[in-house]
Amino acid sequence: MLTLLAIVTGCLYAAGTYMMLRRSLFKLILGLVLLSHGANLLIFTVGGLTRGHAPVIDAGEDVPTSPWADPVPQALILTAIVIGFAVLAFTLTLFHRAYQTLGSDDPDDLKLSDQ
Amino acid sequence: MNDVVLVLPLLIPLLTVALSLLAWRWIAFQRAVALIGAIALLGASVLLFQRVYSVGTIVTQAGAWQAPYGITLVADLFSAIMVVLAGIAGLMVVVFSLASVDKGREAFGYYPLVNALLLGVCGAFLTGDIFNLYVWFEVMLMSSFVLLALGGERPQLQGSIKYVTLNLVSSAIFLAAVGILYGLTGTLNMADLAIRLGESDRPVLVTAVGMLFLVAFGIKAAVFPLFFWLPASYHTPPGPVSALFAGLLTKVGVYALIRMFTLVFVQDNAYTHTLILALSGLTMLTGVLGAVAQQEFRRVLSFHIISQIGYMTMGLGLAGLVESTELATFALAGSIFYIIHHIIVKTNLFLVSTVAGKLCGMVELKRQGGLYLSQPLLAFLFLVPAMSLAGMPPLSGFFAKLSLIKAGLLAEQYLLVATALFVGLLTLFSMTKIWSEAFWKPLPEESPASRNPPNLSSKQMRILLFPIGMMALLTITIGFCAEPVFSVAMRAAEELLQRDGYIRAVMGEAQ
Amino acid sequence: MERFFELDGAQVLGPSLPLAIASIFVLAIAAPWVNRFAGRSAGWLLAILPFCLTAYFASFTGAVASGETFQSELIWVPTLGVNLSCSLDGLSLLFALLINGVGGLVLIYAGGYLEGHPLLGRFYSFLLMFMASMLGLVLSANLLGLFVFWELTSLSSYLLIGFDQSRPQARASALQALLVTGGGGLALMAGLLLLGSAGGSFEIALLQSQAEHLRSHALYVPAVLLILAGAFTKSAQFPFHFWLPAAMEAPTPVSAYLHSATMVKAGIYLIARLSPALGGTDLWIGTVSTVGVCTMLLGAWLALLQTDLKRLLAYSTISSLGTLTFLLGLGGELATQAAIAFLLGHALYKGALFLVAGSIDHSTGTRDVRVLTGLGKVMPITAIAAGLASLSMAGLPPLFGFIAKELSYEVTLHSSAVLITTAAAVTANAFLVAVAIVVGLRPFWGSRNPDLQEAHEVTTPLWLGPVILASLGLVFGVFPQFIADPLVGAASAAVLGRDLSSHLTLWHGFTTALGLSLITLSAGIASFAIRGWLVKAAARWGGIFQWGPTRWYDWALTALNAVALGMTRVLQSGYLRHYLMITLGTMFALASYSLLRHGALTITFDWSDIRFYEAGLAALILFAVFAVIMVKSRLSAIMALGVVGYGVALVFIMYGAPDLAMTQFLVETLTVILFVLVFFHLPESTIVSGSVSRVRDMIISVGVGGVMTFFVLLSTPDSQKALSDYFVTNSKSGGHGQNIVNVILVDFRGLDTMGEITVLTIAAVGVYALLKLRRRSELVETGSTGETIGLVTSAQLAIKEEPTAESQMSSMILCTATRFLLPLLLLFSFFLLMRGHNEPGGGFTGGLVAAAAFVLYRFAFGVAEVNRVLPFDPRVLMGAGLLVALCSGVLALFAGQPLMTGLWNELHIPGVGEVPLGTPLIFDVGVYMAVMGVTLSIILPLAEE
Amino acid sequence: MIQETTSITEIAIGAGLAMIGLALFLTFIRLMIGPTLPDRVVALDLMGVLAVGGIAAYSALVNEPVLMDSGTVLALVGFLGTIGFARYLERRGHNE
Amino acid sequence: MSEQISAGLLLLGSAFMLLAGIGVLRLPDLFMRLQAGTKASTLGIACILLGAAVHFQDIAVTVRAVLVIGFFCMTAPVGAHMIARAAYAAGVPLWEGSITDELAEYRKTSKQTEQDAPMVESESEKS
Amino acid sequence: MTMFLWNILLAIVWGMASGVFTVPNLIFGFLLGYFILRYSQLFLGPSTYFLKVRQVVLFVARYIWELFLANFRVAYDVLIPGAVPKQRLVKRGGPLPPSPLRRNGNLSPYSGDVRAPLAESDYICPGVVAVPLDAKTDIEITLLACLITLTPGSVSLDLSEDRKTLFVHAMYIDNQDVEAYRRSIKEGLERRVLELLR
Ligand code: NA
Ligand code: NA
Repeated sequence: MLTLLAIVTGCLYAAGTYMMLRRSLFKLILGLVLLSHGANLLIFTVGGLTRGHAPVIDAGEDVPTSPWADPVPQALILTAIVIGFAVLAFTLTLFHRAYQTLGSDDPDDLKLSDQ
Repeated sequence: MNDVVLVLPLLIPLLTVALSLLAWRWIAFQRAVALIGAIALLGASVLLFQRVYSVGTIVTQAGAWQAPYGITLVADLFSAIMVVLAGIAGLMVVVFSLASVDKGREAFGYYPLVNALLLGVCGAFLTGDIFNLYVWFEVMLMSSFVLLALGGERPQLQGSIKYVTLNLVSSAIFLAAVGILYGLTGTLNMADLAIRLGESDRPVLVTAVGMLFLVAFGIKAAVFPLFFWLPASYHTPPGPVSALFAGLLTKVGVYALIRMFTLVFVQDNAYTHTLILALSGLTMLTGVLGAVAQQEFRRVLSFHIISQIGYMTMGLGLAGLVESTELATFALAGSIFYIIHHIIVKTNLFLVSTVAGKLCGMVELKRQGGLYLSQPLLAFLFLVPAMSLAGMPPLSGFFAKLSLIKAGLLAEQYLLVATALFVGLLTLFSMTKIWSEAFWKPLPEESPASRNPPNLSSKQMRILLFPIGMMALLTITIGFCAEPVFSVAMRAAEELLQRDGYIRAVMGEAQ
Repeated sequence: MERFFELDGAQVLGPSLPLAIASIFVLAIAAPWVNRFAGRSAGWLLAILPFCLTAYFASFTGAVASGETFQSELIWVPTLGVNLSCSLDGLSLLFALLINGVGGLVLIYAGGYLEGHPLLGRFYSFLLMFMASMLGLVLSANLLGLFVFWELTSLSSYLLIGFDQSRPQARASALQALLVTGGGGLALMAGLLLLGSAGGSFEIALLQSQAEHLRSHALYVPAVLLILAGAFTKSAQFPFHFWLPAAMEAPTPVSAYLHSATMVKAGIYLIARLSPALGGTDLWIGTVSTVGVCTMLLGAWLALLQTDLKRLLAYSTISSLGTLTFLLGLGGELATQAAIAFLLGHALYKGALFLVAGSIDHSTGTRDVRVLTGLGKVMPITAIAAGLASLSMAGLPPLFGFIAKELSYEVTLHSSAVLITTAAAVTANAFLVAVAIVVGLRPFWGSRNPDLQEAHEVTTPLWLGPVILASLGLVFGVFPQFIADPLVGAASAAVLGRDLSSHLTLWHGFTTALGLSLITLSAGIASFAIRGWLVKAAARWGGIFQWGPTRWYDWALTALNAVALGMTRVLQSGYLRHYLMITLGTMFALASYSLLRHGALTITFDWSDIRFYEAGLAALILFAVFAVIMVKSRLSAIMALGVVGYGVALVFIMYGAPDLAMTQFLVETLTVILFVLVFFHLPESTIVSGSVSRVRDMIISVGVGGVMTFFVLLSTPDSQKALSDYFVTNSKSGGHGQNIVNVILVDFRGLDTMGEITVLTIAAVGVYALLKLRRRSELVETGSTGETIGLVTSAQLAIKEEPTAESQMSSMILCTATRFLLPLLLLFSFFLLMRGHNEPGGGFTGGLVAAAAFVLYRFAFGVAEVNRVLPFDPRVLMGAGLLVALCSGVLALFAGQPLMTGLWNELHIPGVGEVPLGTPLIFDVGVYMAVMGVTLSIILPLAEE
Repeated sequence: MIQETTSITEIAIGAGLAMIGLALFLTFIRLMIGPTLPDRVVALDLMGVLAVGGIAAYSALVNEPVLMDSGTVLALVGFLGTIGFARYLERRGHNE
Repeated sequence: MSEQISAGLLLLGSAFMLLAGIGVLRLPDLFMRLQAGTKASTLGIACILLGAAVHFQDIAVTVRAVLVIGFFCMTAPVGAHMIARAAYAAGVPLWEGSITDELAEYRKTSKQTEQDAPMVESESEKS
Repeated sequence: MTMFLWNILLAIVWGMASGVFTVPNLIFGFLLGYFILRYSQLFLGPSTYFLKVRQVVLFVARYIWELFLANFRVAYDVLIPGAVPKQRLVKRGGPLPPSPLRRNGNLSPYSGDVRAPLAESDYICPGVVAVPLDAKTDIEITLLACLITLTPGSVSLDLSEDRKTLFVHAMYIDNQDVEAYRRSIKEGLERRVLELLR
């Protein structure tokens, strides 16, 4: 299963990269989202995979039933997901405003600030 | 061990953020809170520095969970220095903002954002946990995104898009690298990572992960060829925002590079640090050439940031390559000294550029002028940081450059030294370009300021010049007191290179 | 690193020498105020200090002449080897006297010359700053200390050359001087550092004591070349000489002081200072003397061709500097003495002549030698001074210039290449005789040019300096013994590093040198006579000089700008895609090279343990990813993206991460809603990139993805899970919670969460501000107000909302259902919050669900209604949430525990039993509030758009 | 705890998961081919519901009831998404 | 016994789910796809959740399953209604085999009456 | 309503008394309580609760039965090859063929009329039908609309502005008899809903 998820992760990164290189701010954001999915899945996968068992302790016990899934990557990804959401919300709004103000969705039209 | 002084630099800005948000519509309150908070932050950072200076590295285990299990906050001398610098830059920028930021921005969270930025920066300096570092980076980045875009003017939006996109790429790489490190070692504590990576049976992979960190932090630090976001954006937001960015943000990247490549990734120095050295040279050169090509006050300064990042990483690269511990310490101390110098000088130059822009009504150097005659104090206050940046003795920049070049020569990296010297000359060139255009040259007829002179009240002017003057004074002071400052840098470098002290302080008896 | 080196037998002076330097710096700072309060007498007042210092230094002559050296120890930055320690020996003393003596006169002169100039105060300031720096330079006992002052002289020179800043030419010349000397300065720095590392110290005395070691050191050659490069630029040696004539843009007192008497001699000083340590080798002698000869000839020839008084003097100064370099390069007792004597003589006559030139300019308004005639009658005092000085320059007895010239001929006659050096010296000196006639005699001869009606004698400050300097030339010429031992001898001794006694006499008898002097004089007069022809001839051949170093400088600047612009255009192209490509490409290249540089890696693909539904899910995600890339319609892409997100969440569920999946579901849905809200307005993008760029992008993408796949496959965890083992065993006992992920979030790694809600809060502020804070011109579509940079809030302009269309469109069925759902969902969100510590849920999910409830309400009833229903401003709620979270973390501090330590208490609830209550739970409430506030802050304004 | 012996429940759930998976793919095809925006919305909505079912079945398969809660949340926000799209449709029209 | 019941319910539910999927893919117009998608899936989810509840035999799980079923019964029709309404309003065409469109008639007349007279006359009142 | 709460209380009491909080036990307790309460009508006085309970139970049972039936009907149509007209399936993703019933433009000559079905299918015979409402309150209308939608083959499309007519999209207008269909809803579902709620 690791192999499969590794490939899915790679595909997410590849697709994210590809989308970011298109000439559209919209696709750029899609690419960013894919990239962040890729990162999340990567952490999840390299943290080790355990089928089915949540790291939740059953009532009346002190440790979860073995084998439990590693809770650390889960906590990290959870943080990353929420941060990713915040970033995405801002980025979307920014691009939206940029489109309204600059009248273009083409990142190639954004050269003014560099020259 | 439980040191309140260690957490104050986090609590103070966080509290100001929360209070400012609570008083969302009460701007006078936000201004007051921001000012008090900035003063308190500086005070706390000085206390922290004093403490670390006297008792050595201090550590607090957040939540009382013993390292490596909880999140460790740790201040060694390097961190403490950085926090003090953040405090200084923060206070100066807040004071400057009081007289220069428009009502609209103030009404939409300018002050809490500045404080959030400081929070992120301080957090990044103080954390001893790699994922927590990611979180503070995000705090810092998010605040910088918003500060950059706040106001939504055309160039701002254009610059923001590039800034945001490239920094998000950096974050994605950072996050992935953290995940891989966790997979490799099962830990997130940086000291623990240092131990475990040393024992790793997969050194190739460790180095490759190190490369991911190099790229992620290299983007934040604006190292060649990852710096594009910086010149695209830094000149677009209001002056104090640029100043804060210019002073602090890239330096957090440099800080992280230094931390990671002195503490964690030290297994394959011959490879990694040679790479860092090569990138340093290229960074210096491309940055300064970029500056030469610019015709706008803040754009020139922006490219110079890049160029000077090259100097900062140069010391790191040298420190990893030389045999002698003494020389390595010296080189790294050069980097640290350079950072100290740079943060103060660069922040100040951006503040000066803002005042110049306000007085001339334009940002292009061609359409500025006459400030030498009309604003002699400002002219002097420009000259101090500008000459310091160019490495003119006896200002801070001279000693910064001297130490690095000396280290480079001792390490026999002649090509790099030649580059550094050449870049120094070009820095002088572009500083004098600004001086000549904005200050010496008479105000051109077509400049808007010659038609309707700016109406800066003298009170406003005093508030604007106060931080500039303070920082110029600091630049001079660092020059004259280079010995104590440099010896602190030496001690910090020593601590960085002798990892055991840090590791022992963090891990306690658990090790 | 290095310790201050104390020379054996040196007299330790205490801090008096540095204090002397510092006093001038202080005066420099005070000068503008002095000028403001003292008015016309400011120059006189300010000159008091230099004169006092002249006297002070003069008091050392006896002791110094007897071979003593005085030292002041002042440690500055020992770690870097930079010290301000000073030492006073013969060479330093000579320079110190010149600097202070000439400096005082120039200050007085400047008071008259720039009388009434609005920036006179600054001028004094810069001049004094230079004076202090120059004094520091010559007194420094430490090479890096010397360098500090060296650079300061460059800076003050820059400010003074550009003093008349309104003229573009002045600014350009100032820059040129700074770049050339600054560039040299950097070379010098490198050279000094190399020298220091070779010698193990930067203390000059210590270096001198190990000259042998240094000369055989591997770093000797680069060190010498770099140091000489610095010296040559500063002292305007060929091919760096061009900045000096251009520097004549400076006010004349500056030219007199910096660009003839003192600063340009800093390079000479350095060569002299270091020759005991570095001199005597073939490299040294060859380089220094060759460059000196070239400069001497070139300067003299070019001087002859000038028509501007100051440029004439500037080129003649270059020639003299060449002579000095040449003499010092040769080395040896005689040459050194000749050099020192020449240096002194030159400082006196050239300083005087420059000041005279300034007086003439001041008096007549012109410096063109072709029109300046017959001023002797109206400016008698100036004429006398000029006459004396120019005769000294021409090398006529009984002036000091004669003695110096005789000495230099003695040197050439004794040198190894007698013929060449003598011929060169005679030629150069002959031209300089002609120049001396042109500048010092011609303007005062003959009948007055009718155009110069306004000419008048100058005021006291303006003639005092020239007269004193010129007279000194006469006095020293007649009584050379006054200065032979105390100054020239002592200085030469310092340069040679050994004692010697000097015998300067005016009359040596009929020697070969005297013959050469006669030849020189007659040749000089002859060349003055045919000067017109010479100039014409030179004009014919003038093309050569177009290819001179000035051109090189211009080319270098142009090339620099072109390269800089070109490189920047290529790198900083403005194309975000290029930036991304380079950035990601760099990551790919570095990572893959690092992975593969030790040979191929073994990667195991394990397909055995895959369940069918896992494969199906993976396939679904991949299809969706493919769809995101391929579909044309934006909405389809957004939906496919949503499927990817849901698919990832299902992966989380499959491997036991319900919290994660929950959050992912919530976030993904909100993301899709955000996308829909935002792209409501946007048209389809029609740009399709070409196939080449698509293939290129694909290669990069596959590279990036491939590297990441390898990383995942390679970094499968060993069984070392210290962290999670600890969390699992301590979650219930230490964290009082059964949902370990949540305990990690609010307790073990609560600080992460604190940072995270801050990120959320900031993002919400950002979204709100981006949407609500608009430029005035954007809102006032007509743009009638014209150009306004000011920003206004939408509240100020009160955009009219249109609630009518909204409420009409809403479905009654939805509204009714929502009335029931809102309380239900809020209840559910509380449920999630409350149980989060023990079962999936928590502050995040709870907050998100609560926000979702209000979003639903907004969809049903519209913005106005939701604002009415919401009991709080979302921004304030975020702030409150942050504050609650913060306070829950800080409470521990008051209990003497580290930040965010959980404080727990068992709460007795009758009938239920013991309920653990702790600060992490309060923290989670803060998270709940913040997340809810944030989500509402983001979505509600976006939905308003 | 996944039992070693295959029980009737496991077989049923396996078959059920297969059916749900198939349904997901069919729905995904509809999501992609449209042709109108509401078609896609319907498909996406259905995919959410299918996922809830899949989660419930899977949690029964691995005997982990806590997994079902994420299904609950999905059910909830899936509805929100659908309503969001519907509102968007009303304003924008079906032409995307 | 309960094992068989839960297996049966899960199978039945999944079958309905599949049915929904096929329906959404095969049916000729949006409104019909919507029907298949909403209803079969609601029934399917109810069966699956009940099956899971029976499987776990846990009060908390059962209560939640029942609540979620209730929630679905409440939201699914509202959602379907909203999509259908919006789609219709947006002009999504009916299948060409449709035999009547009384809403279109109503809209037309109400638009006319809006202009002419305040009287609203609907198709249903005529009949 | 009070009776309902009593009933629940009794179920909980039963659960506590027996100490087993499993679903079957609680249901058993509820039923037990129901019959006890029903018996206690004798001394507590009559209550509408029991009528309502019967109505609800019958309503739900019948509704679920209809739901199943209708779902199977849809299933047949969807699953049996040929039941769904083929020409539509060919045109995936492409532009829609011109339809006389498309509402844009003035192409509605058939509105209000019944036209012959185009399809070969005997089952699918869709159309939009207006149902006049007796239901008045928000809840009544909403519940009715939801139940209509939940029944396969029909979706509540829209409500007229005067809230007197509900427009329903129906998949099976049997024998192409629109009136019969209208009646079946009015006298079937609406009547039962109103009975339940009033
Ligand atoms: Na992310
Ligand atoms: Na977290």
